[in-house]
Amino acid sequence: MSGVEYLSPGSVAEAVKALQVEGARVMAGGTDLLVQMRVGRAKPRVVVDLKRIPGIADIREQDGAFIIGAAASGAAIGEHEGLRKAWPGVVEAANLIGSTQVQGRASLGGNLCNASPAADSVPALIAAGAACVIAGPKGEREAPVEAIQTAPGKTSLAANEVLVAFRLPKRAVYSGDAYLRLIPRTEMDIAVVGAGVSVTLDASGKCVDARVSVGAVAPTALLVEAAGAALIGSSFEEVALAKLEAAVAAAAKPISDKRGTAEYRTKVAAVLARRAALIARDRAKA
Amino acid sequence: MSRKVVNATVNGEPVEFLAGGGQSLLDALRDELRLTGSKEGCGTGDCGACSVIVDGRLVCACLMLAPEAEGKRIETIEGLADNGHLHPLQHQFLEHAALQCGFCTPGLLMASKALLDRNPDPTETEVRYWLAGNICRCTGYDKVVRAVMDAAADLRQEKPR
Amino acid sequence: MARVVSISSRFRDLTGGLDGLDVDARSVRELVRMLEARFPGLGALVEGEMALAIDGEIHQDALMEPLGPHSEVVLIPRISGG
Amino acid sequence: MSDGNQPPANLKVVGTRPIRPDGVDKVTGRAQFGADFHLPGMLTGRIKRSPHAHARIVKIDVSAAEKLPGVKAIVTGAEFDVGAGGDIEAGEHAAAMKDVADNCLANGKVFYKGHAVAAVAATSPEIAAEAVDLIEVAYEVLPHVVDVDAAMAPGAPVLHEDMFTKGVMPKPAKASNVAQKHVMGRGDVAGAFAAADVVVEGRYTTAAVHQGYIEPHACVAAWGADGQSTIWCSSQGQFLVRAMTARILNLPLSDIKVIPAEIGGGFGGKTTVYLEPVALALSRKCGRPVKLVMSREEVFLASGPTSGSSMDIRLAATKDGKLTAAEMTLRYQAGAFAGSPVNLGCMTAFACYDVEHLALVGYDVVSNRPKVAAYRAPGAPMAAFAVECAIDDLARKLNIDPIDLRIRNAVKDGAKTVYGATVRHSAFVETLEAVKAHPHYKAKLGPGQARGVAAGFWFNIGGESSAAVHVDEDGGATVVSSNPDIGGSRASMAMMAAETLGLPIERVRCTVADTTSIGFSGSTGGSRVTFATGMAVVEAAQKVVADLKRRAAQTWECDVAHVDWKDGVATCLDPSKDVKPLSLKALAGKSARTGGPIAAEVSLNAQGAAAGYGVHVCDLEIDPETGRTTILRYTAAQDVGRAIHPAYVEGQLQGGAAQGVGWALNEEYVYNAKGLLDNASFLDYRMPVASDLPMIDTILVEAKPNPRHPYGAKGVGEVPIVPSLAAVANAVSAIVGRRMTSLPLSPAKVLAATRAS
Repeated sequence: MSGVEYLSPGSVAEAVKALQVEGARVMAGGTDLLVQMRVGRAKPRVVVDLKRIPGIADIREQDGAFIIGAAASGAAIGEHEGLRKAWPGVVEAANLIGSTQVQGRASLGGNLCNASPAADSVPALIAAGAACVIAGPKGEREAPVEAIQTAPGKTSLAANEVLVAFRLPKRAVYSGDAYLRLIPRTEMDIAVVGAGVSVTLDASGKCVDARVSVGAVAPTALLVEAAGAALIGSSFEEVALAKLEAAVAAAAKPISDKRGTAEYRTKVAAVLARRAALIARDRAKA
Repeated sequence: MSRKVVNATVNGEPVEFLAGGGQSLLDALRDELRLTGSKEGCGTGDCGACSVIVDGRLVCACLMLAPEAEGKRIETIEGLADNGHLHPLQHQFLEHAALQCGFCTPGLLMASKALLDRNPDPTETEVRYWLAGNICRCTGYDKVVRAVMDAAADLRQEKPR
Repeated sequence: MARVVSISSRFRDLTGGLDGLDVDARSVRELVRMLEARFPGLGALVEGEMALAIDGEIHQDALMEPLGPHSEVVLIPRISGG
Repeated sequence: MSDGNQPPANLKVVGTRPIRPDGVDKVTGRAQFGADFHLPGMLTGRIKRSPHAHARIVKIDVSAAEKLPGVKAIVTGAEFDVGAGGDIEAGEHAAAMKDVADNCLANGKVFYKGHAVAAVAATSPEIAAEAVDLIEVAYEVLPHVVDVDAAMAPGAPVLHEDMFTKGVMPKPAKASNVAQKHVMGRGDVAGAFAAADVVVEGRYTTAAVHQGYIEPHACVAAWGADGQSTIWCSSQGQFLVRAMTARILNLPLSDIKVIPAEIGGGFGGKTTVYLEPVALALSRKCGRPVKLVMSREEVFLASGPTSGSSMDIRLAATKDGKLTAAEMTLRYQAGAFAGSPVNLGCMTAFACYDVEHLALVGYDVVSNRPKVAAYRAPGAPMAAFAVECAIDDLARKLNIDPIDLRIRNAVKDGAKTVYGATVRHSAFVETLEAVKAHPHYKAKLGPGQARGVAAGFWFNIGGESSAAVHVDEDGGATVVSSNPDIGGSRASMAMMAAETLGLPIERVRCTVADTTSIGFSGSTGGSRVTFATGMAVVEAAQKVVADLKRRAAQTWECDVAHVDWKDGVATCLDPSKDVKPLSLKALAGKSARTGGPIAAEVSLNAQGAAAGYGVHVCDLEIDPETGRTTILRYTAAQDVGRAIHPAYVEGQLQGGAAQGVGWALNEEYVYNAKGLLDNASFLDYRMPVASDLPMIDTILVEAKPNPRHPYGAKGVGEVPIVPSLAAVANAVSAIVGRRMTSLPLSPAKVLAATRAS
């Protein structure tokens, strides 16, 4: 890693400027970037560390909505009581990324922009309907989370754009979310499959809104609209859950690799989506 | 190669060292500051042998760039004992024979310290999940978990809440 | 007469397919000499690379051991371990 | 001590749990491991490795790398000059030195991804990395084979054109990947099967797994202008490193001094060399110290692992559960070069059981994988997996409790093993009975849970060891051990010396000496150190005691026969003498005037090691919709002779069981279609983490101390990995409802089997 230049801009504008340089890479927590540098998969000339930008790691509540700084660590997210209460699925997904040590550094911004199909927080954020706040030379723009990943390792962000924050919408009453993943061990693995579900119920417990997203079953995390539709109008009866499972299985286009076979991933994606839907429902009722 | 001067606090002492832009904190600790107690088992954040505490947060020193340490407070295994007095965790690791080869031990101790700093009375399950990022291949974790639980009890006695 | 048997296929290679044979040796040293004379290379193999179970006890380095008149000698690979 | 003698009773130190002498160093970060050394002027080494599974090296062009400023030396396999002499004992077998050398740096051909091709030494890690990139290697890529059965099939790509299967008559006309065929057995197997009431059979496979020590291989080598060199390294045997390095570079042993660093785990994987000859060759070329440290990826690609296997097994039994015959074929991967532990697999497979008719065939098979290294009871866990699963099938078929069935067939003292040893001082039956009586075995299982039981065996060995005991002038003592302390052996060495001398353990320290400071010793491996080196320590301490008694007798002017030594104090038994007892401290303080320093060194070749037997019980449950297994409860029992430091013995049982659980559930070498290892990281290799395991209960069975060791010790380190694979698999099979025959029992495999049954 000879000749890597480390920059720690003090503002978003400075960061955007630093990214004009060829071979510059944004770093938030660094838990993916440093691994890639170590094994030679990434060879940046300049590392632009966002963490010294004021507010970039903050979590704040704004009229019921939450703004999560792109570089907020998993540990900080897990410690934020308001966020935990409003978006338990997003928080549990963020907290599943890596070990305690990795939690001390890993961020939602990094997890999304690393663009791994198996990123834990992404299905949960998509299910939650989260939006990204993106800064570039021409100012800020917003985009839904599902619009960011385009392929493994690729995003729709321009080279000189910086993901600054996530915006989680204000929670309706009777709503809840959940994220589940399957790994062979209890910790430390990359998700073989992940599923995030967010639901809103009416006072009678009937589902009025639902978003279902699955990870590690396609080149990017998928928003499975048919799976959400299967729940809407139901009270989570077996028929609706079977429909949800079928929709997820139909949407899944996994590969077989060292972490799991395509067949296994498809089956388990459906199982996890159903389980997550039920947890989300229970949370919505609580 | 562009090396920058970094000023930080390591185990309570101010230090100044030169860091390359792509150099990890672990390499800086080991090669520049000669604090070789933090170990490299993988270099990719998967084993925890390089666990250190930075501004109160447990991190893998291999997953942090050395220049990021500017202005930070870093705790390493070399600072765990207080003026030659073993920390209750160190004491209990020895009492329980919670180490065999001892290579993962510095990381396990720092991770355990970070746990007990924020949770003085963890359950066995909490200890196991907190330490999941610290691989030990020798012990099967049994004695490690017992040592951490007993050290927690020692610390609770020392400092009644 | 000591009975020499082997579980090593190297023995079989050198003896032309035999699994065992009787040797009138009073010591392992004598045994090694006699094996070498009968099957060139076998004595060296036994001395250099094999452990011996003599009447049920394993000797990793048996060269100095005595043999009884009816000793059973089993040639086995040297055992080490992890 | 002869057979039948019981070890001394009323021990004061042996059997207690003192803090290890090196403990504080290891909890404060002060202990120096292989990568922790730093010398002035030291260079960083780095290795260029093959990207291919199998290829001929057409050309290595180092000219661009040489020109890079900061590059001080580049070496290739041409640098090696394997000296004459026989093979060197290492790990599970004699290491063919030519193969070890070719594995350290390829010679003409690369046999696996990660095979070392060249090495550089440079003034910084960055320059070394750049230089490695600048070395250009032209390859002619060859067809590859990684699966053991495929490697044996006709038409498989042949790795070594000069490999003609040994142990086959007549000698094969064609080269193949089968290095050796082992055949062993006894009795009339066909007849016994024909007469059997019940027969069970199966085909089993296990994946290649890595030892998984957390410390990557590391060394520093410094060549002296006079040809005398020093190597600091982490290994299981400083003498082994010296022998192999000397042979590969054709140097006299006395010109190489190997200083053992602390070792961060080995499990057999550090009983060979990968880096030391390369580092020394680099240092020789540029005259500066060179440090070589593997990355974790390199550890997975190019060191270890142990063999993957495929096995066929048949058991015959009477209807009341007496095993009458067994036949088994074992095919073990050797990796790129001959030398899998398949012979040990054959020898251990039925070592727990008294089976009259046996036929075992083992094949040692090369393929395009890293050369295997010893791993904890090399060869035994895979064989035991097949055997113990088959016995479980038999228990089910006959509706006999699995422990009762094993007790019915257990070897007892006097039984003859298939490899010629007679069973002695064994407590296998007692171990089985201890498990049966343990609350775990009696505990009720919850719905959806199952319990697996399995047994295992390891020979344990003795061998060459040296140790010294020095009495300090103030009455303390130092033990000088010849074996790297991989899991607390300084404690057991110091304890045995303290017991023998009659000193409190705090007054005895233990150090591990370099190759110039103590007599030769075999490696730390084979569960031999507490037994063999311990024997040397005790004999040295006994010599010291004899010397102390002689000095006391001299002082009192009495016959030495009238001097009694107890608890570190000499007492005069001669009633005509009115003298006060003399303590070790008093005698030590006057040593200059009674004949000079008090010290003894003993070198021996320890015989009489007693085998060990283990029995494990595992409770688990499976998520029926995902196939994920959760271990709920685990107990490991073992025949340990006598535990010198029970806490470290328990630790061996717990650590071995944990490794076995990993082997059973998740660990494996995964290859892609190009024959390249696809999971060379801790992340994707998936060793057990703390949250994967419950507490691991232990039962130390001390019913039969080994009378051939002064304190009754048996080796304990290897046995506990052997039963664990089948203990897990038997429980998983019980839940799934069909026999699971292929490790690892990954969620996908288990789910597929659950759905099929």
